[in-house]
Amino acid sequence: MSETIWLIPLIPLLSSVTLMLFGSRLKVSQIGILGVASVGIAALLTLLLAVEFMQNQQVIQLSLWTWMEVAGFAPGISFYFDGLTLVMMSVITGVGFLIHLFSTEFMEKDPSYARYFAYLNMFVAAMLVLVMADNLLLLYLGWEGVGVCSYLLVGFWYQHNANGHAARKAFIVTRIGDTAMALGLLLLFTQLGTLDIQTMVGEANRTWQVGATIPTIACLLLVCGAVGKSAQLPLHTWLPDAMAGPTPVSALIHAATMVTAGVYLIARTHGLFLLAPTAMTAVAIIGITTSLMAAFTALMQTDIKRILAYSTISQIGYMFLALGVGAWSAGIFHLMTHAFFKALLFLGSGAIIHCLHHEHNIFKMGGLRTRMPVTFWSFMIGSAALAALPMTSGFFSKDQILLQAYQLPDIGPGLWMAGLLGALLTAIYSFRLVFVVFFGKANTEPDKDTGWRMAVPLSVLCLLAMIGGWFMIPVSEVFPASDGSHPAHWVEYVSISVPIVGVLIAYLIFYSGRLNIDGLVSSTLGRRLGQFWLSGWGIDWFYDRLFVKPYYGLANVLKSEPIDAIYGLIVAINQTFNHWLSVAQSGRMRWYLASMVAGLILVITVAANLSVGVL
Amino acid sequence: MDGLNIPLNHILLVSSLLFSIGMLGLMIRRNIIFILMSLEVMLNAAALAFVAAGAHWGQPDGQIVFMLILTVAAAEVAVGLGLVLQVQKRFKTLDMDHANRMQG
Amino acid sequence: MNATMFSALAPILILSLTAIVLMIQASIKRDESVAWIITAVGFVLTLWGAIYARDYAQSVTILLQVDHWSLFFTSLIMIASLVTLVLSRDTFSPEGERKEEYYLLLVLSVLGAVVLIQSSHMVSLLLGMELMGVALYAMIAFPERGQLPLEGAIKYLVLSACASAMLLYGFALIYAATSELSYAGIGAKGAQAYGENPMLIMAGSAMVLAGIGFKLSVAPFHMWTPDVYEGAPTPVTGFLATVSKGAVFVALSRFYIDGALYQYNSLNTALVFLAIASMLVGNWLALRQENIKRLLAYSSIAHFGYLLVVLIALTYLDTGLVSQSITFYLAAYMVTTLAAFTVVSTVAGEDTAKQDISAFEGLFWHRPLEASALTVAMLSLAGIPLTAGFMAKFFVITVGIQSGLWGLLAALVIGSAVAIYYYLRVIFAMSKSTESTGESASHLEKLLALVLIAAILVLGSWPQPFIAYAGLL
Amino acid sequence: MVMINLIVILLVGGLLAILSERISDTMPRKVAMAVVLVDVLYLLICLSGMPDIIHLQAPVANDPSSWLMHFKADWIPAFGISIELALDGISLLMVLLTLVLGAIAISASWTDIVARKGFFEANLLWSLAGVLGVFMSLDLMLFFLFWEVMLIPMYFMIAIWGHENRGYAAMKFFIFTQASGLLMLMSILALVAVNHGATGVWTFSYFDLLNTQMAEQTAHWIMLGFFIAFVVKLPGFPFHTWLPDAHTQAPTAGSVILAGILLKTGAYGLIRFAVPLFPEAALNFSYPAMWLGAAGVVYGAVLAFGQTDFKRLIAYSSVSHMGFVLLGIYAWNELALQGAVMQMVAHGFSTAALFMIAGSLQERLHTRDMREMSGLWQQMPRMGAVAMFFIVASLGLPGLGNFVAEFLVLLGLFQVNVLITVIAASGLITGAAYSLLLMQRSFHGKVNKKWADYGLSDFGPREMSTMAVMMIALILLGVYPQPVLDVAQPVLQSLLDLTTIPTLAVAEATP
Repeated sequence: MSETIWLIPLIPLLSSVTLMLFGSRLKVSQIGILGVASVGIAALLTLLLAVEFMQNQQVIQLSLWTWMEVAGFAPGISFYFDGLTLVMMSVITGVGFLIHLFSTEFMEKDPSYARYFAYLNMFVAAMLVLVMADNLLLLYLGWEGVGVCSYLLVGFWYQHNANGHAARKAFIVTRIGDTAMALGLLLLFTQLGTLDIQTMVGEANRTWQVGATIPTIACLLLVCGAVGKSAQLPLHTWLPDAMAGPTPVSALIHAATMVTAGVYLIARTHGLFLLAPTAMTAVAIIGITTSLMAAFTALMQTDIKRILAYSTISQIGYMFLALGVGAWSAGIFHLMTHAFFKALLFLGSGAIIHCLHHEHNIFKMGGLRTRMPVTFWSFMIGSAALAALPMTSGFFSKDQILLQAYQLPDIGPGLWMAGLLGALLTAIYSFRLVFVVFFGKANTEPDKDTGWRMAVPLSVLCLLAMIGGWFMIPVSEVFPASDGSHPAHWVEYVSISVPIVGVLIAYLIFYSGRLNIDGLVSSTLGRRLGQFWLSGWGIDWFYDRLFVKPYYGLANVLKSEPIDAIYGLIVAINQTFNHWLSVAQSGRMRWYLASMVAGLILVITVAANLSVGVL
Repeated sequence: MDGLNIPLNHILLVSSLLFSIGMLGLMIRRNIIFILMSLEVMLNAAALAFVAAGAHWGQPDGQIVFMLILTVAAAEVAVGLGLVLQVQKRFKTLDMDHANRMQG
Repeated sequence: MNATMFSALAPILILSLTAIVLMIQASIKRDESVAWIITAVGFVLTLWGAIYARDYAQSVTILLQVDHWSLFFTSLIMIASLVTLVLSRDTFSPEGERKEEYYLLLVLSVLGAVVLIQSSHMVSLLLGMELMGVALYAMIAFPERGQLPLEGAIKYLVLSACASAMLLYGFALIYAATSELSYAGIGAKGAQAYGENPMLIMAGSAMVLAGIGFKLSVAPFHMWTPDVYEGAPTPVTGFLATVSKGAVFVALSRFYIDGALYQYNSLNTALVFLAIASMLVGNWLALRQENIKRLLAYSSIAHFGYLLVVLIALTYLDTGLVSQSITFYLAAYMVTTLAAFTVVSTVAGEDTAKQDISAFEGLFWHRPLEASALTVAMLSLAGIPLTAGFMAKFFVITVGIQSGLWGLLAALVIGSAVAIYYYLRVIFAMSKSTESTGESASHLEKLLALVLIAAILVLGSWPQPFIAYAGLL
Repeated sequence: MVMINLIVILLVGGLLAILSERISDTMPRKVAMAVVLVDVLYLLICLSGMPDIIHLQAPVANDPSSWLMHFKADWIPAFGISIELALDGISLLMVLLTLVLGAIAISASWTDIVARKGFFEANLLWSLAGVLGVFMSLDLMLFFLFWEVMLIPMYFMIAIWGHENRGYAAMKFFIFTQASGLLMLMSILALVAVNHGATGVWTFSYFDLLNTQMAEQTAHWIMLGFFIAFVVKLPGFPFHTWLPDAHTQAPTAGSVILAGILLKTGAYGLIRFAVPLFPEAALNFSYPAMWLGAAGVVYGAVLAFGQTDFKRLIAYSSVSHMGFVLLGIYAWNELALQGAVMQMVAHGFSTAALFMIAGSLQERLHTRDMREMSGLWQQMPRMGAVAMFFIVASLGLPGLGNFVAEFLVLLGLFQVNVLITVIAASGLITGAAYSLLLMQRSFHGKVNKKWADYGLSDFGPREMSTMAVMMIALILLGVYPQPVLDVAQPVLQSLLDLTTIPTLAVAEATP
């Protein structure tokens, strides 16, 4: 099994290529089967791998060939497989499989069905390469690969310029982070002479002591990459727009897998980060700020998918917080559970949108509880997990994060409280969503309920979202064990109770209406604040003024090629000379004579310049 | 025998004066006939210089070149006058400033 | 004056004989084609004579210096004259009658050129130049109708007479300073005379430069060039551009070398001015010229500017490389110019409208041979590799670098860069697509064009034999 | 002799192409294609016949006997000019690239050229011959000759078969390259003169002129002459302005050759001549050069972003990409140099393909204005997909050749100067911006009614197969570039040995 590990990314890739080349000739059913089966097989293989790994906690290193070898720079096309990889792979293939299955129904009517699955399969392949890579350059390959697939899928419905714009934004904003990350790679190689993660970390620990400058810089550069991919401040702006893509795509790429790549990167290179406490603190602070910012924004959104997008940003913020405080396994754990319940929520919303003929505004929905029971329950469970209500998967992971954050010296409690606030808000907006969409009176009639290919994935994910918290992720070998000390009990109680309070508030406001906030909202401050939050804290607007418009301006200014003007000048000069001289050619003989005489005089004066002696 | 011997420089001065006069004539006169005459003057200035120089060095070469110059001048003028007739025929004028069909 | 001298003088004698025969023939029976044949035979014989005379190379009296160098140029000139002859054949067909004189004039002019080339003495220089010039006036003015030829002729006459006057006066001054009329003598006594009375000799040689510079149409004595080129019948223009200018330049370089004029710094400076002026002025004037004959006139100004660089380099180098460069450059320039004028005269003829560059549009597709000939000629003038013009420029630059004349080289680079533009304009015009005009040249002219292309390309791509040969001269 | 034959085959082939037009209208392109393929085959056969081709033994840069092939015959002994051709790893790569792209260009001209097919194919073949000469000749005069002569057929291709503004473009192209060529001629002759002064012999042979001793100032000026000539061709900022016009106006095949091959001659010249001939001078000059490179990267990207003309945008992207080459060369360490070579190859393919797409678009729509075209994917999905592939290639997607090249360049550059690296790396972002904009404006976006009933035909088998060649090439270069690197490695190593390693010199220079 360990030798055939390379099959796992290869199979989806092959199917993707096949779909690209022959997609136009295949029947819809064939396309669906090919697309789903490829990922299914990958999932099965992963399962086998997992079983094997559970028996012998054995790390697999498999090198296919040397990618390139130049002056000691020799990254390989080679894979590294350990518990962390396993977790990621299971999420990617497992959730990926469910989402593919879901898509077969969701996208059925789409004319370019084949293209969709081609892209989706390729994404899975790239994502697998990303998590399986044993060196940063190969990881970067996967990293960029998923970026391109995300671009393609966000802009899948290319006829609408808005989608194209969203796709480009997604790619370019992340590219900014990627470039910083690339620089980080350059720095790391120049300093350590390798990009192979394990040896690199070992080398780093030999050469650098904790808190040195270079590792800090390197880690910060890597963080830039992570921030870009995982849509954290300040590079988060692309994710909400990325919702322009088909909903399953949002579920797979922009909730479950790709956006968590940043988390994976940091976790994978935690050996370096341990050398750079500053960088870790930065990660924690970025995480918590992002999660609060996003949570507030989510409160005000009316587009169901945007709400989920912001909540994703916010949840990844929690993961960053975890990484920042050194709660590695907790972070990864939350990554997994989040993959479950967020995928669930997205698919649910996808089902709603599908059945409500592409209605996105939650206030145009309502009362769907009875009409779409499957969706309703999945949403209930998903929201519960998201809000981290006790016994749901989200509860376990988020609880761990908060507790470990609390234990951090000095800033710990601060982070903890901020985290609690975030949790509260999470509970509020997620149940706001539930109450508004599924209770109250119906505004739009669904034309149908979900078919089995939608229902099954939803149900499975429901299950995972419920019990996911009981899983034991096999990363103990990967990360340094955190000291088992537990904070005071009241801390736990508070952490547990906060979400419940949030749900209650949501209930009072959005269901029973017992608690009336219209006054609050309509007050000038309230409106201002509301607007501010709705616009995502005006960050988009700010960037537009600060970067986008100036760049367009610059391009327009330079469009006329100022450099060419210089050469134009040279030409002009020559033409003037030509003009004057041509005028001199008047055709008048006496004028010619005059010039001759002038020439004669000149020559004589120069020649008879007696100061110069014989040589 | 000491006839009047004028220093070479003086004669050269005179000849250069002649030369310049001829050149000036070339530049200011518009009538082709006068232009040809000014040419004669210039050539003769040169001839004079040659004679003087020859005398100064006591060589016959000066005079020989002088005769050559006379013939040359004659040839030039002969052709020149031939052309003048044509000019008169085709341009209906001897004013050289009107002969500027070609320019630029 | 022994027999071998006569053998040495073979070219001159044969030419004179040809002239006499022509006159007799004309007096017996006027027949244009017979005259043409006689001239042709005469030229061919002269060509043979030039080769024959190589074995008797010597200085004939003090006046003429018959050596391999001059004989080589003699033969070069004869070739050019033959080309002119071929082109002249049907150029004057409208004139029809009284064409024999033209051939007579041609022969006389060539005779003058040969004398000029072989001259080693002011007198022979004067005679040669005047003989050539006077005959040329008549040739330029030969067409009986139209004002342009006449205008060109009269301008050329007056201006060049003025130039000769300058030349003569310059000689007079030099004579006055050195008591010498032969180049060698001047060379021998020059330095000492300079010591006694620098003013005289400098002014003298300056005037000589001016006089000769006019014939070479070096700026600022260049203004006559375009008008005369345009006005003269195209074959005559070709003759003027190649034979006349070539002969004069040879004479100049002989005078410069034997007369050891290069030893005078200030004179050199003057020459530098002239050279730079010619390179820039010539190219700038040609930049937007529409009439191809005028364009060629301007380009010739620039080319003699380049050539002057070689003369200037004399101050720093030994004559070997310099004379070699002169030989190569003149040969290349003559061949190229002849090719250009061949095409111009076959395509455009005497019709001023047809001499417009726009009239050459589409030539590639209607008359490929002529078009390629003109293209090659233009590329050669522009100095693109594989053409004779490039090797010529190669020589000039090498010489220039060897003697560190950076200023001149800079001017050369600028000039050549500008030049590319107008040479390309011609090529571009020809490559446009237009409907055919259905004319075509005579076989003789086609053959001529072919030969000339071959010559340019061979000189450019396989110059070794010629360089070696030129080295021996 | 082999090398001579390679060139002669092409030259003769050109004549055949012209003559074959007499037979039938479609004959020339077939003949041309056949000729190029024969050339490739001939080369491969000769190579396979050679013992050490598998592991090219490291050539000592200044010892011709150690090269793969070496041919020398007198040409103009009077000046020590000889017909000296030699082949080493880099030349080999470039020659192969030239021939392959030549075939691709012919395929591009298949339906694009309607008038005077014979003469067109002839010009194409002749320019290929010239380029081969440039890549193989080791006698400076011969090199200069090919350098200049290869432009003439190119000039005709633009001037005769170009688009609306061809006259201007052709003229600009020719004057820029010729004027800079004159500077190079000056430098060559100056170098030879210096050598002649020192040793008393006339020689233009690269091997004799290597490590000619000369004063620092002299070396500097002579080097500048070479540098400018090569950078104009590269094209490097600020000498690039001829390129957008030439590329835009040239017929598709012409653009392919220009972008794919001709630009590479400049880079090749820098690697082969400009630096090795004057190590100190060149390396003291490395900073200005690298800044020019970085400027080119950024400037090209920004201008590409501003364009509305499809081909013009690609042209500017070339400026940006070749900036990386300049950076790679003047960083002058193995990583960067390998990157530069890699970029030469990869960029050759990606840009050629994009120009072909542009060409086929113009052939179908009769416009290059991207404001006119939108949503073309609808009608031409295959072309769209292909375009997408090459666009992601040109924005440097890992797994494709361009990424390997750019990453190696950056990696090498980073060890020399961090700041310049950062600036150059920003090219990755701006590159993404304009590339995706290109895709958006042409193939994505709202379907333009104008083309709805225009009967646009998608890529046919010929076009697809041509594209497939380039795609496969790029993928191979992307995932397994080792063969290329191995071929180039010994040469670069020997060049590095020949010169002092700048990283040290620079390390001192950098505060």
